[in-house]
Amino acid sequence: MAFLEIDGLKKRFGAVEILKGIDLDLEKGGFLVLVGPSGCGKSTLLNTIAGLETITEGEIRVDGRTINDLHPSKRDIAMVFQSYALYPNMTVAGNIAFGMEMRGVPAGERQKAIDKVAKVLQIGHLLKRKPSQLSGGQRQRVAMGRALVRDPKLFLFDEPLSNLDAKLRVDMRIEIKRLHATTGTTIVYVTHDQIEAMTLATKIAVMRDGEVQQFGTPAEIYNNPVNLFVADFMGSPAMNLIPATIGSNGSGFSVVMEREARQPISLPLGNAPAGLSAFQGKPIIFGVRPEALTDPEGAERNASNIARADCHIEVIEPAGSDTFAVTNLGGKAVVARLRADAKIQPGTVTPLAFNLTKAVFFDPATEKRIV
Amino acid sequence: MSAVATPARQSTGGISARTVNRIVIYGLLALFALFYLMPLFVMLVTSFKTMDEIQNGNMLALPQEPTFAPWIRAWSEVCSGLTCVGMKGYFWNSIKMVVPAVIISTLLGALNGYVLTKWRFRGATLVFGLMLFACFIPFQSVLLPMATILGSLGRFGVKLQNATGLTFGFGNPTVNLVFVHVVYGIGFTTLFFRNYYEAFPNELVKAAQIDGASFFQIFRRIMLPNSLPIIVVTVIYQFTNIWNDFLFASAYAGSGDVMPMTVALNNVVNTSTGVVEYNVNMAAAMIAALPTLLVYVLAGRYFVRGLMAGAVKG
Amino acid sequence: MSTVAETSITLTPEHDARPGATVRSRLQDALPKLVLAPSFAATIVFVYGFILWTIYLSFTNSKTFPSYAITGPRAYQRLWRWTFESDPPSSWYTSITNMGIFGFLYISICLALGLFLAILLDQKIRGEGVLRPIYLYPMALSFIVTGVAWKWFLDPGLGLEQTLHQWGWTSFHFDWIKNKDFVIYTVVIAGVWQASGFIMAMFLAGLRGIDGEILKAAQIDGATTFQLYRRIVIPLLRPIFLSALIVLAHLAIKSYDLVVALTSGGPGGSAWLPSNFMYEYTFKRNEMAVGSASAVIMLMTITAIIVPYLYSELREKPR
Amino acid sequence: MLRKLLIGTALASGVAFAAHAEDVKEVQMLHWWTSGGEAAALNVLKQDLAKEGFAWKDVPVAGGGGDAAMTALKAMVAAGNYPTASQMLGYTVLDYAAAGVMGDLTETAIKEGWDKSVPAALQKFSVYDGKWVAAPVNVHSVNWLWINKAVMDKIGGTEPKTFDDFIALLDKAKAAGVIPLALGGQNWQEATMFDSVVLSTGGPEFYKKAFNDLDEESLKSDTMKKSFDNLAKLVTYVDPNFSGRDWNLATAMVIKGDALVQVMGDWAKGEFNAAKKVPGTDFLCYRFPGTDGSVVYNSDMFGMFNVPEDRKAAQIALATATLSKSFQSAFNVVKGSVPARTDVPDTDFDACGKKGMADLKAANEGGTLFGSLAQGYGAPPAVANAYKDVVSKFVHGQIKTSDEAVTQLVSAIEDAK
Repeated sequence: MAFLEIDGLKKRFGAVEILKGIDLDLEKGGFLVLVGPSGCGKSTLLNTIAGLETITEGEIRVDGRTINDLHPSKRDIAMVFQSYALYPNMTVAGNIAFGMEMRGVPAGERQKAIDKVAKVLQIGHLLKRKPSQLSGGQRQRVAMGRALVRDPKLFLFDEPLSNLDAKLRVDMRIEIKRLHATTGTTIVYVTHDQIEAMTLATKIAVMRDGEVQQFGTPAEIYNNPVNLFVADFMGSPAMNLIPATIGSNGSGFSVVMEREARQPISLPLGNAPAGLSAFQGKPIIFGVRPEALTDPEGAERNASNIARADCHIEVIEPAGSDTFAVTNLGGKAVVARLRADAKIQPGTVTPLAFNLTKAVFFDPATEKRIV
Repeated sequence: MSAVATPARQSTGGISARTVNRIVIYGLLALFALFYLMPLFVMLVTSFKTMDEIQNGNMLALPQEPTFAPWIRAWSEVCSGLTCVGMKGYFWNSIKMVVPAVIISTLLGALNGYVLTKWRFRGATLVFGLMLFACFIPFQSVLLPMATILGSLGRFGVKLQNATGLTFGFGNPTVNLVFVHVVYGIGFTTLFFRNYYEAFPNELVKAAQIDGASFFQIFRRIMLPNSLPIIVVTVIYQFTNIWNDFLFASAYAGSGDVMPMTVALNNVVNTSTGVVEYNVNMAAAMIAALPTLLVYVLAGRYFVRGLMAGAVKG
Repeated sequence: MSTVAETSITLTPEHDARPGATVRSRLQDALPKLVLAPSFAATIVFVYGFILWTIYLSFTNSKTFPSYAITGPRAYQRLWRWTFESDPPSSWYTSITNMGIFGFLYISICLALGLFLAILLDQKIRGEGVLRPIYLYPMALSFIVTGVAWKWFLDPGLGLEQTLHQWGWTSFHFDWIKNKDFVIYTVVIAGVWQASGFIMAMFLAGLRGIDGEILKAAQIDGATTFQLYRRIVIPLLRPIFLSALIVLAHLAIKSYDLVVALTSGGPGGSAWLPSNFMYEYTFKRNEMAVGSASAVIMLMTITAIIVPYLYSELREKPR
Repeated sequence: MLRKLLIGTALASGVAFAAHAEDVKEVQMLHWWTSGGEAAALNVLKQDLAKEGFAWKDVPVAGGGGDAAMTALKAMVAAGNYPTASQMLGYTVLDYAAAGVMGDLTETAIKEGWDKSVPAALQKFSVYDGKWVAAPVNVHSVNWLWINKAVMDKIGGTEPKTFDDFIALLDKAKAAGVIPLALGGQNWQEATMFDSVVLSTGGPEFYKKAFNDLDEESLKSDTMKKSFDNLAKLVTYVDPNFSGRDWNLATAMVIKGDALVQVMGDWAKGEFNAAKKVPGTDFLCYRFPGTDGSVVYNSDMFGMFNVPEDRKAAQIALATATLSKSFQSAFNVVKGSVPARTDVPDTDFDACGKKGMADLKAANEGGTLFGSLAQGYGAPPAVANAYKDVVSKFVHGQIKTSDEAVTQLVSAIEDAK
């Protein structure tokens, strides 16, 4: 039995269905990231777990106990908000202790708890300040401290890093990861940033329009997206999704991509998924991640199925650690990830290596993956 | 802060253009200050003049022989009806009515604003719209029906008194006035607080809920301590309106022992016959207006700040 | 982090769902509505109930006291007839035309002057702290307090005209308060005097709330000061215009004591506003039905102006 | 703080009620006599009652010649908190009596002989349906001229006997450079003056028919038109700043000698008294030219409300004291009016007061005592105010000709009936 179980959860505002039947579960000590574009219902889902919003149908269980109708304060959870939601009229210490105060914890014990948390988060020197006197990162720490001090069964994070600048965001991400590793608490984390999702999660739920599109480990989500949306949403730069058709070359299938003013590229598929046979001669979406589309020298040595094709390079983007090259296939800009020192000039024609082991195919009609 | 750069900053003309500009601005500001001060000035100088000087002199002239006699008369001798104890006797009557009315209406407004923004329910907007529109009712048209209801409450008070020995304030004119001002004040106070709380982060309320704070604990510990600017605006607004009310006060609390300041002042100033002691009248008017003036002058700075903090939005 | 885990504060054991918890939680759910209920009920009874009562009375033959036998719309028929009696003007005709003149001038001048003063005061003025209360204080005073001073000031024999004559400007004439065609403008002057400072404060607050970067951007774009205000600042103040409009509309409609204190109704009743009409007929002339009917018409007019505004304002921000 | 206040007030009222167990020895009195002379006059009554052991709970509401007080009274009655008595005028008493909220003083009235000593014209308002509901305090008369004697001597004027005499006198003053006529341009002052003009122009019969019986033929007659023309003539003698002026300021103009004459009710004498002016030497009081022998009156009354039994004794004491000869004399000497009963000795009154009392007695006996329409004694308030509207609009030029004025007067009165 999982630690957090969500069964058939639905949420309606009047006639509008915000959550359309969510089923998720998370093991004890797991780190679940809810990710998706804004308006997908991820924050609503988090709020229903917190008890800040009621649910219309379904059940939420924590540690085997149904918490559907419990008041937020009785669910044994803690939550960190996007804006941190620090009480402006209280000091840092007051903020951290407020929950305990509400529960009638004696002052002495509260002080002890505050000191402990302050030590862990290194905010001891801030305890007497008001939130308005803190920097963004400090506020973030205080918000986490307020959550930590409760030692809850479940931590909820609502886009906690989105108000920080880029560098601080990375630092805090690591901090959260470390926190998770050392305390072993169970965490549900909402973000629209797929890097956060990939780096932090033990489980990811990709959401869209109130539905879970895919639920699995980061690797599953990344490598085996179930549909076009997940494929497109996860990963940066995003997966190349190229309109193509399936041809056959006697021994097997090939994927054929149109090009402007050039011969179409045809790549032979060694280990095509079984479902592809139904699409012979029909259009499909060919998905290949930028890192599976490289210069031949940088290609993965032990990949079993690598195909080469000459491509016309339109733009080069040196990014330091890598160089991205943009070409045009099937009428779409396609990004290839090359080694940093790849010697390629824009406007030239260069052979690129397609790692077809990592390629995926989608049915344009259903947008589902062809397996 | 907007602080639109003064035109001079972009002009290339240098100091002279800038100086001219500043002179024009200060000149205009001073001119309008004169316009606003004029009635107060007339009242002030008149209150220090003798009657001779008033009848023979210029309205705007400074007093030739300043005298405090009118002020002393207004404070401790002037008559309202047959009672000649000066304005000082009515101060307490007004305070007794204004303070509870302001506190209750402000508190209710804050609670209503809190509910209407942080605990929204189906129809909350309609409820608010109805309460807001209520601000527009002309008070003259509620005078009589309200009197009828207050009368029944008073009779209920007599029954209570027979049963328990106490009226619990039913039928007491001061309590009645407090009630009336609260009823017709909550529209505005709710408007003020609702607009302010609309911009107040919801996440704070959510965090407090998770922290285990109850409905009222959130209000008392989180909302109220962060509402100072709007409390200032509301209190100033309510205080002046209630202090200055004449219609309800004269109709519901006209008798000498409970009469608020404005009714007494009206009796002093609005004499239908007899010699009019303008200097005493002006002094009495100044005395009656002193609390509200003081409130505006002392809290004026916070007033603008409070308006900034949300009262003026939508 | 384990250190925190070790302290594991013992919370009051409220986790279990005790019997009766559902009743309590239901009460919790209803609490916000319960808190709002008294205010809302009071509004319904003491405002809308009384409005219904007034509407009812307007269809009766009520004279000195309310009478509850419906006798038809005679009061409205009379008001309707009076609406078109312009020469000589009926009191009702005077009241509504005055409301038009007063309402328009009072609101537009207050808005213009308030904005103008706010812009001036926002130019990093030394002594702002002194000027602001000077502009603001009239709002603190009722016309029972300032009425006499105003009467004096406007009286040609005692006030401004006489003063200027004494100072040598003998050709100066300012006798509007004595003139049936101009007396309403003196009411406008005093009304503007009272409310414009308050409007100024609202605009000042609005100006202070504008993001300075927008203005910098506009200046870099080469906008002159005038353009800056006309094209950027004033449009940004739109919500304040609307709030100010509500405040002013409500003050204009309730302007009763202003007319009485200043003009006692003006020469031949030429300064009356609808609120004076209503008061006169209800309380003085003992024609309560007509007074009620005029109140109903006032309320209908307010409704026609305010409700669309409220509707748009309250709809704009759904959640 | 708040709680303390609430409990405090609750306790206070509780204590007050506790004292009410037996007869309440207190009168609650609503009035608008807030200025020096009037308040002093009323104080006499307060002291008279105090001697008998009755406390005086004062409810003064000034403003608008009783408007604000009447509004307060309406609210008090709507709430069911009747005052012991309220100052009231003419038809208002009857309105409240018709609404059934007035008390019954008939027993006292008979005992005290009011029905014989109070003029019949006044009883029309103090007696409703055979019951005494109000105690008249005084009789004011509005058809007076108040003249500054020094100015009169300077221009060599004599008492005007006819309207034309009056115009001639005003011309003399104008020639001498004084403001001939002091008028306050408020509708009730203008209408009060017009009452006298109509009486002078049309005579007593006409006045009664037009302004007391509201006879339409009379209202639209040529006589009424001529009255308006005469009013128009008078208005040419006022100074340009007259509009909106309070009546006592107009009186002050006469007192100071800036103006020759004011047409005003005898309450103006209170102003002369207060300025220590003596009738005959400093100022002159004449009847409005052409109205000698008639009295256009109004009267302040104390309407007596239907108070609870335990307050009736105090009410009777108040009414009795009000109509006692000593109070009637003392009060009216100060107020400028004349007693509401015709059997009060005139010894304490000045020359004008003596004349007023004699005139009242004669008019009462001769049937020439008429209610003032402007003062609410000719017709109910709706009509009276419609009348004031028309007169005021005529004076200030909204109504341009006397023809139009007559038409307007007829339709306005018809409308208001």
